[in-house]
Amino acid sequence: MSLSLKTQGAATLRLLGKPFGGIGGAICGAGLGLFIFVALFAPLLAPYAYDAQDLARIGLPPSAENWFGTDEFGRDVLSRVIYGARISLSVGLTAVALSASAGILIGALCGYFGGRFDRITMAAIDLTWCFPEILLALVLVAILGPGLNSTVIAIAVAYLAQFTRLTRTQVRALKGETFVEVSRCLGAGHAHILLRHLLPNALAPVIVVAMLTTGDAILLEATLGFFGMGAQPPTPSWGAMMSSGSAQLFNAPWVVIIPGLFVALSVIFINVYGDAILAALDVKNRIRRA
Amino acid sequence: MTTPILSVTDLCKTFRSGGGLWRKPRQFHAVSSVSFDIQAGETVGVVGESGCGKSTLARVVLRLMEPSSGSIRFEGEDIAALPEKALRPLRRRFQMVFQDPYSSINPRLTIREALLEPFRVQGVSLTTAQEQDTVDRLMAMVSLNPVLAESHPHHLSGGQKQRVGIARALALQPSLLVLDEPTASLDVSVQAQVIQLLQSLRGQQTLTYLFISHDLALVRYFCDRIMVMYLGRVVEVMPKGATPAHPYTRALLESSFEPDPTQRRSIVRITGEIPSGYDLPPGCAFQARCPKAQDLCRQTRPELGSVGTRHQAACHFPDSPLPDTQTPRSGTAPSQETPHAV
Amino acid sequence: MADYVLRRILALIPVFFFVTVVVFMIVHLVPGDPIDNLVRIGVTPEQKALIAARYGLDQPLYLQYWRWLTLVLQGDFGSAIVLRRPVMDLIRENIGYSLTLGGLALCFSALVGITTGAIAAAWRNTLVDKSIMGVVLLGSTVPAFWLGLLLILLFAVTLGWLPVSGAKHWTALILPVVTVGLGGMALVARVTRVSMMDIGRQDFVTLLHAKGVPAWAVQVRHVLRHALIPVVTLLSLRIGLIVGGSVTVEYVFARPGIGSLLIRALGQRDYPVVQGCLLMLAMAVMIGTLLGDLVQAAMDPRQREESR
Amino acid sequence: MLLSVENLQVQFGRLQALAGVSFSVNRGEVLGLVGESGSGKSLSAMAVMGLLPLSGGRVSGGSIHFDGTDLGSLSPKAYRKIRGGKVALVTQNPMTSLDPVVRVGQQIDQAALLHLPVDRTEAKARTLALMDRLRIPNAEMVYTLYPHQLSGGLRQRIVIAMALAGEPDLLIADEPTTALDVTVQAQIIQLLIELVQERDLGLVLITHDMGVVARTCDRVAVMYCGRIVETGPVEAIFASPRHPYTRALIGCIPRHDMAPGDLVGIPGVVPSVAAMPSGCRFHPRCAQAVSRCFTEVPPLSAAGDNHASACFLTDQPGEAS
Amino acid sequence: MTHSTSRLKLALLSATLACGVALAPLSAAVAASEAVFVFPNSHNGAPTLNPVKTTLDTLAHELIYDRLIEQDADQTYHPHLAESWESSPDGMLWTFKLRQGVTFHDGEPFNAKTIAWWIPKFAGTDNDYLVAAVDKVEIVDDYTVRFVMKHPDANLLYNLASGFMGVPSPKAYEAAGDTYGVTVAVGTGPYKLDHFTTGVETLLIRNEDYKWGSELAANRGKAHIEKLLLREIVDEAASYLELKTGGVDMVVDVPNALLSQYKSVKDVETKALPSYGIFYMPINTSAEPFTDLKVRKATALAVNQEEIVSRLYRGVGKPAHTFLISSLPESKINPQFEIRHDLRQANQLLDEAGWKKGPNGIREKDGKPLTVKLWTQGDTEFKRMTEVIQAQLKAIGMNGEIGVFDVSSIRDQYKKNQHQLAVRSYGWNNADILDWFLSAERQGYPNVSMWKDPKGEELRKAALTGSKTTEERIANFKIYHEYVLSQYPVVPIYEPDRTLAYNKTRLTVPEKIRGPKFTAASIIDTKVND
Repeated sequence: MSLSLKTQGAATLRLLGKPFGGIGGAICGAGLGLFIFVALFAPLLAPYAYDAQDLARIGLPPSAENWFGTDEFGRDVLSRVIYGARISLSVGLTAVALSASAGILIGALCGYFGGRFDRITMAAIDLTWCFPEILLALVLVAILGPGLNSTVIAIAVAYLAQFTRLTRTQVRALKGETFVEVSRCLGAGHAHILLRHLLPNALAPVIVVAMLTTGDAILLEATLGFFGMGAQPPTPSWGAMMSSGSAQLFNAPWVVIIPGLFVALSVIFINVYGDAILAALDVKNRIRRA
Repeated sequence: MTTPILSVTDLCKTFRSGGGLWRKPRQFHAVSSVSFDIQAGETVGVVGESGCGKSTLARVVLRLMEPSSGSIRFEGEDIAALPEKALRPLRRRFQMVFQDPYSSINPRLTIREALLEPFRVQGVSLTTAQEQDTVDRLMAMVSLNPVLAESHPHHLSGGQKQRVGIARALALQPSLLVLDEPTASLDVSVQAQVIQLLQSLRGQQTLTYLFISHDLALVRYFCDRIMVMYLGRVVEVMPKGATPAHPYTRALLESSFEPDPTQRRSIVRITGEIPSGYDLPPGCAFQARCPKAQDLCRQTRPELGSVGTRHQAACHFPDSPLPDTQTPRSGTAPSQETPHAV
Repeated sequence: MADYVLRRILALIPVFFFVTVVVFMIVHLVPGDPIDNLVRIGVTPEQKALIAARYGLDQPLYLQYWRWLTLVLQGDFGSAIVLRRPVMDLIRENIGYSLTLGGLALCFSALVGITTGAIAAAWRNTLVDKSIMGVVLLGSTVPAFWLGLLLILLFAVTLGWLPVSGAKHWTALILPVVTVGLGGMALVARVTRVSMMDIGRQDFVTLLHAKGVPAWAVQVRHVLRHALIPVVTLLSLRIGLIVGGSVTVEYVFARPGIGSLLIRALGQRDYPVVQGCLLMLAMAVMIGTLLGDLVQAAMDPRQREESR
Repeated sequence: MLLSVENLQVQFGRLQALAGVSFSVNRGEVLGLVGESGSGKSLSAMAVMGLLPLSGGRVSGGSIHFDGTDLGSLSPKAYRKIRGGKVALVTQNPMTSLDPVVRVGQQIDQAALLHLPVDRTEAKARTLALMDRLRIPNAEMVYTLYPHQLSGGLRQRIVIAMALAGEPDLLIADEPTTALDVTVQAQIIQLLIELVQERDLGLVLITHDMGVVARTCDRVAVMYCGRIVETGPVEAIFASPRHPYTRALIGCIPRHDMAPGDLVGIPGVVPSVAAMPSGCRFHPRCAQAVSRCFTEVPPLSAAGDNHASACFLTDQPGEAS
Repeated sequence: MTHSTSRLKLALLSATLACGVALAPLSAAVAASEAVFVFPNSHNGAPTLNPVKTTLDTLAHELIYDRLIEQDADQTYHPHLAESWESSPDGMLWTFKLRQGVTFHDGEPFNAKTIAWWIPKFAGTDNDYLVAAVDKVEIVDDYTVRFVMKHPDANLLYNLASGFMGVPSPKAYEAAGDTYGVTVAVGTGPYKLDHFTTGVETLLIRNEDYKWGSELAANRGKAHIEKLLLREIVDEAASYLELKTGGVDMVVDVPNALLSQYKSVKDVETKALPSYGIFYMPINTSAEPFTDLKVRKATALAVNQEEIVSRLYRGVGKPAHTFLISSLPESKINPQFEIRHDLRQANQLLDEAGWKKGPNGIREKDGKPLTVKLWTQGDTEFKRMTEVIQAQLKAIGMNGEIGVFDVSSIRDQYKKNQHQLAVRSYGWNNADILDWFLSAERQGYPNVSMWKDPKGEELRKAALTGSKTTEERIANFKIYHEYVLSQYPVVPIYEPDRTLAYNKTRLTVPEKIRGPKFTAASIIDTKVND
């Protein structure tokens, strides 16, 4: 038995660590599932329409009628939070899906072919790292105009470098694996090697990171929403709800605290569940290497 | 004289490294003007310590790395300058078994998929039934339980994986198999199993082996002819059973311990380690570690010269290749071997 | 080493030019016009055109870029259009706030993150570890502005211990520093923990124990020292965030800073200011990465070798 | 006896990794501990060093006596004093055994400073002398280098110097040459033997290579799956190996006088700790196994002078092939 | 684990405890005769304190500089640095008697020469329109000046009373050059500039020599508050919290949405200020379907101003039925022109215009649904109101799709004529705002309505340049205002009350706030309680 059970998984992945697993992972997986369910069936679950104003019932505290109270237009906060799950989760997921797909494509090509193409492309992509995500996203939304589409694109661009780098690193590391050399030795072309050997193996960590990034994307969307960019009223996103409610923080704190809690919960679920998946992957790695 | 299956002439491989704003990149001569022929059915061993260029040689010969210069004739056809596209169909005729069985199978594929990859890559279409037959045949060939075909590589032991590697390399029935330290990462008990398998395969089908290893004892056991490399050059070529003429080969022999307690605590004379391949001094590359080195060795590099029957050494002062006192008790050199110039 | 530093700096030059182009393009892609923010509403179109000409905004973009670049190369970021002052002055006025907040937040992230990470690693897989990592997880999953608001609600409003906003008194820094630093702290703690556990599994650590080195010395002098190497990278990558990324927190706590200046200028399309701030940020990130690499090279001789 | 291990048992959680291991070594003696990976040789070393807790294991039975002291009864602090002082460890992989960010000279100094009454200058002087002795060329210069700047052979010499710096009586070398080139391996082995003679050390040499054993050891203990299956003087082991496993191990090493087909491996693989076969643990891989081997654990029984084997078939000595 | 490991753990633990800062109760106390005010939000980010060149006059301007004339909340004019004035009947000559004994903060005297130097300074600046009608300034004697006009300007007094007409010290102004207003600002006002950081704060120190307060103030001498820190806080919630927790003493201009919160704080007193602007909805008259007057009118009638005031603002502020603030005489128009909620008529008009109710309540015409862009800018106030308007438009079957832009982007969109409806506001207390927002010369922006109407142009010019006296100007603007409202290029929505909130244990604010805004006259009367 060797004392150093070394796993050769990507260093970045191992850095993320896995303090939780088992039960925590399962609970968070279930929580995440619940959120997705709520998002999918929002119209059935929401007790009221998300945009139904009742100016006579402004800023009411939580009650039997309005479990989470009402906001500054007398709208039901619970209904808005339910619909908000739809917006926030779908913006996060779409943006990350977009970002990851583009990143995987570029990263795989850069990592596989290398050379000048790689250096120039990566230099351009790394430029996005020169600016904090929030500022980058704010500037991009300003360029693209308001709306959910530009939010999605802005978030996608903000995380593009991360996915490209990760895929590239993975592909470069895998390129040195013997099975790739074997494939070349058998006479395989670039497409075969990329699609059959490199991408399937590179993808697993990228997908896990994508999942963890979805949490960040939800946070970023909330922050953009806080600055009034993102979902256009009366469309509820959790960020937008916190933004419009922030002025009410002290006489109707539920308007701010509740959507914030949901953001935090969803990000926690995503992180813990992602970690659990990571841990599972890691174990597999370990078996392979032991 | 038949055409050798592989004929390598003046093969060189140089790596560049470092370099920057002000510095010239340094050149690393991994393989320097290596020439040799392999006849069909022969088993040739290449032996040397890490960094001697033996693995690079294997890869350059199979065009997994581009040669810097020199020619590689495979069955009479020069493949050194062939474009990659034209080379691909030829690849089915020369295959390689790699050192690390642990990473030689894509962890996402089943053993079955891995074994079928050669056919897919080479565009051989198989029916489902043919696929099943092929997998069964290959598994049987390397004595693997066919049940394992549906497992993923992490369920297999190192030895089993190496068997899969061998089966995969032989799937398209190549005529030349390059074995790059196929047993180096296995336990000794498993190493013996794999060597046994390779020997039996050679008996079953006409196979030519180029066997790369750092273990002189193993090479002496397994190969018909042995090439010893030091710092990218071949320093000695000798037939099985011959006594080494080059001091380096002698040092290697002295350092490989046989399970014989009578030699207990005998003195090892070799000192130092293989130097880096950069900035080689003039003269013999081994002179710094050679107990017999003289001024001539420091000034002029010795060329490979004949020191006996089919025995060459690159040394100014070779030991006389006396008839080997340690001839094998049984077994003879393969009969198909013919004398040839290197 | 000096050679390495010089080479790294020279390598930044093309990046710098690349960045100037991108910054300039981005800024001019944003729809809008600074002149509207400069003049009163009732101004006639002719007057506006005159003013635009005065700032060279009527010229083709490449000429404007060239003019700006030549200025920048002379160490001058030009003059703000709306704010009517040299951009350098504006940045100088604000950067102190950013650096104080960011620097303290960085220290907070580093000190608390490393300590908690090390504690969690020492008690790995126990309740201590799990509760620390739980809190850490919370810290990295709440929106900063929301956390800021809640902290204000608790410490400034309910308890009245700390001021709500502003940058007058040092106590006004505590809440913003915690808000900004918590995310970084969480990251640092996780990285420290994982890399300490990773390093702990290495052969040389076994050998250190075998040498008879006391366990605490192995952990602190050797393992922690190694674990800090990725932490340095992590922290150096956050320098950009420190200079400009705490804009949400600046907003919530009504603090001045580069981020706030940038957002304000962006809103007014005050091109020279936006360009100047973005360029400063990019340079801060570049320098941060460079510093990170240098510190790493100082901590890890292997890096020095590779860079040679 | 310098070191005597009696019926040592080691557990990882509920899994028993060592099931009663006994061996001993004297001053000036080299004991070879051989076996395939997974046989428990490294664990025995870690148990002697008291480092099992690092990997989550514990000694669950038996005793370890060093120089008359029961190591199991020592306080952690006292154990630490012995570790690196009187008992030193040389590990397998010189590439990873040194702290990559500390100058190698200081890593050697550290051991002396911890265990000997010396100050920094003295420690350095001792280190330099030791480096000279270990034939490290240019010791003054090498002293200031970092591990990655050294070749594998030099690094292993540094690891040995580190072990020797505390003036140990017992050296435990865990596969000290596995990762090295053959010519370097030969030099390191040579060096270890010289040191044993020069300093009257006891050396436990852990290896899987019967060739190395034959070349260096006075006595051999062959391990398989956490048990000693055969032990005896080196000549006896090679001349008349009693246990089929020992015979198979010897048969795995190619020799100049072998004919093609003579080199045979051991079929099958070493079982995992979690799935140990009953009876003689070697029986699934043993060609000579009889029904008794499936159920009963063969005891280590004398098979000659100082020679013992744990096999029911010990009475029929086999020839090394 | 061994003992040593436990020691490590102990060490780490104690280190953490040491790191955990024990938070001591801390408070940013303010010394007795100091006060901290929060700037009105609209004053934030003013780049300069140079009154001649600034386009944004702030509370700081008003405190550093004095003007010739003061305007009161009822829009009447009162002497300040000018003790009296008279104009010739043809409006071509204006004579001002200046107050004597006034000195600048730098000790320079204030006299006729100052005015003769000052007025020409406006030429070529953004503010030159203020005195564009003045041909030249003649010095009659040391304390008398005469303005010779190019043409009569009925608005001259208003202009002279505006915040941009604070008089700077000629010496300091010339000495500082371009940096005037940034590093130095010297006037004759009750406070001197200590320092000023754009977007952050302005610190003012009392002018100890001040003894020329205007008649709007009870205290004609130096101010009661020695040091005045004016802070700029963007986040409305933060301002509120600062006041609540004692971090600041006064918030000038409380957002109406938060008024009830402010009122609920124990030590906080609120005080209504005169209104100073209008929220309105421009209708893009050049964009379908709003080229149709009926659709415009229907849209206008759909807006329920009363509901917005009573519900959204809980009765704070006034519904706006005209485009001008109610204190302006020009807003007193014939009630038939006022725009008032009338859902029935609105629906009827849309029916007439061919927009029929569709299945989901949204009207359709030629198969196209009545979906329009309803844009606004990012501030909370605008978003809130826009959401309510959206809901109100729904009642007439109009589907408004909200777009929220930042201020600069939305202007760009207006200029590109991309918009249909928008929610905007202005703050101004003069009828010439009609000219700014509806003049055909400024289509796109600021004429967001894209209004270009020949009759409107005629009336506009008559009102703006054809009036010789104040009375005449009022009459002309009334006609123009009525015509504008009859064409529905804009829908007035809301005339917000502006409110002051202060800590009554710290400050005593005069009972009646005079002047159109909360300004110097009120501040020098404000006292810090002991």
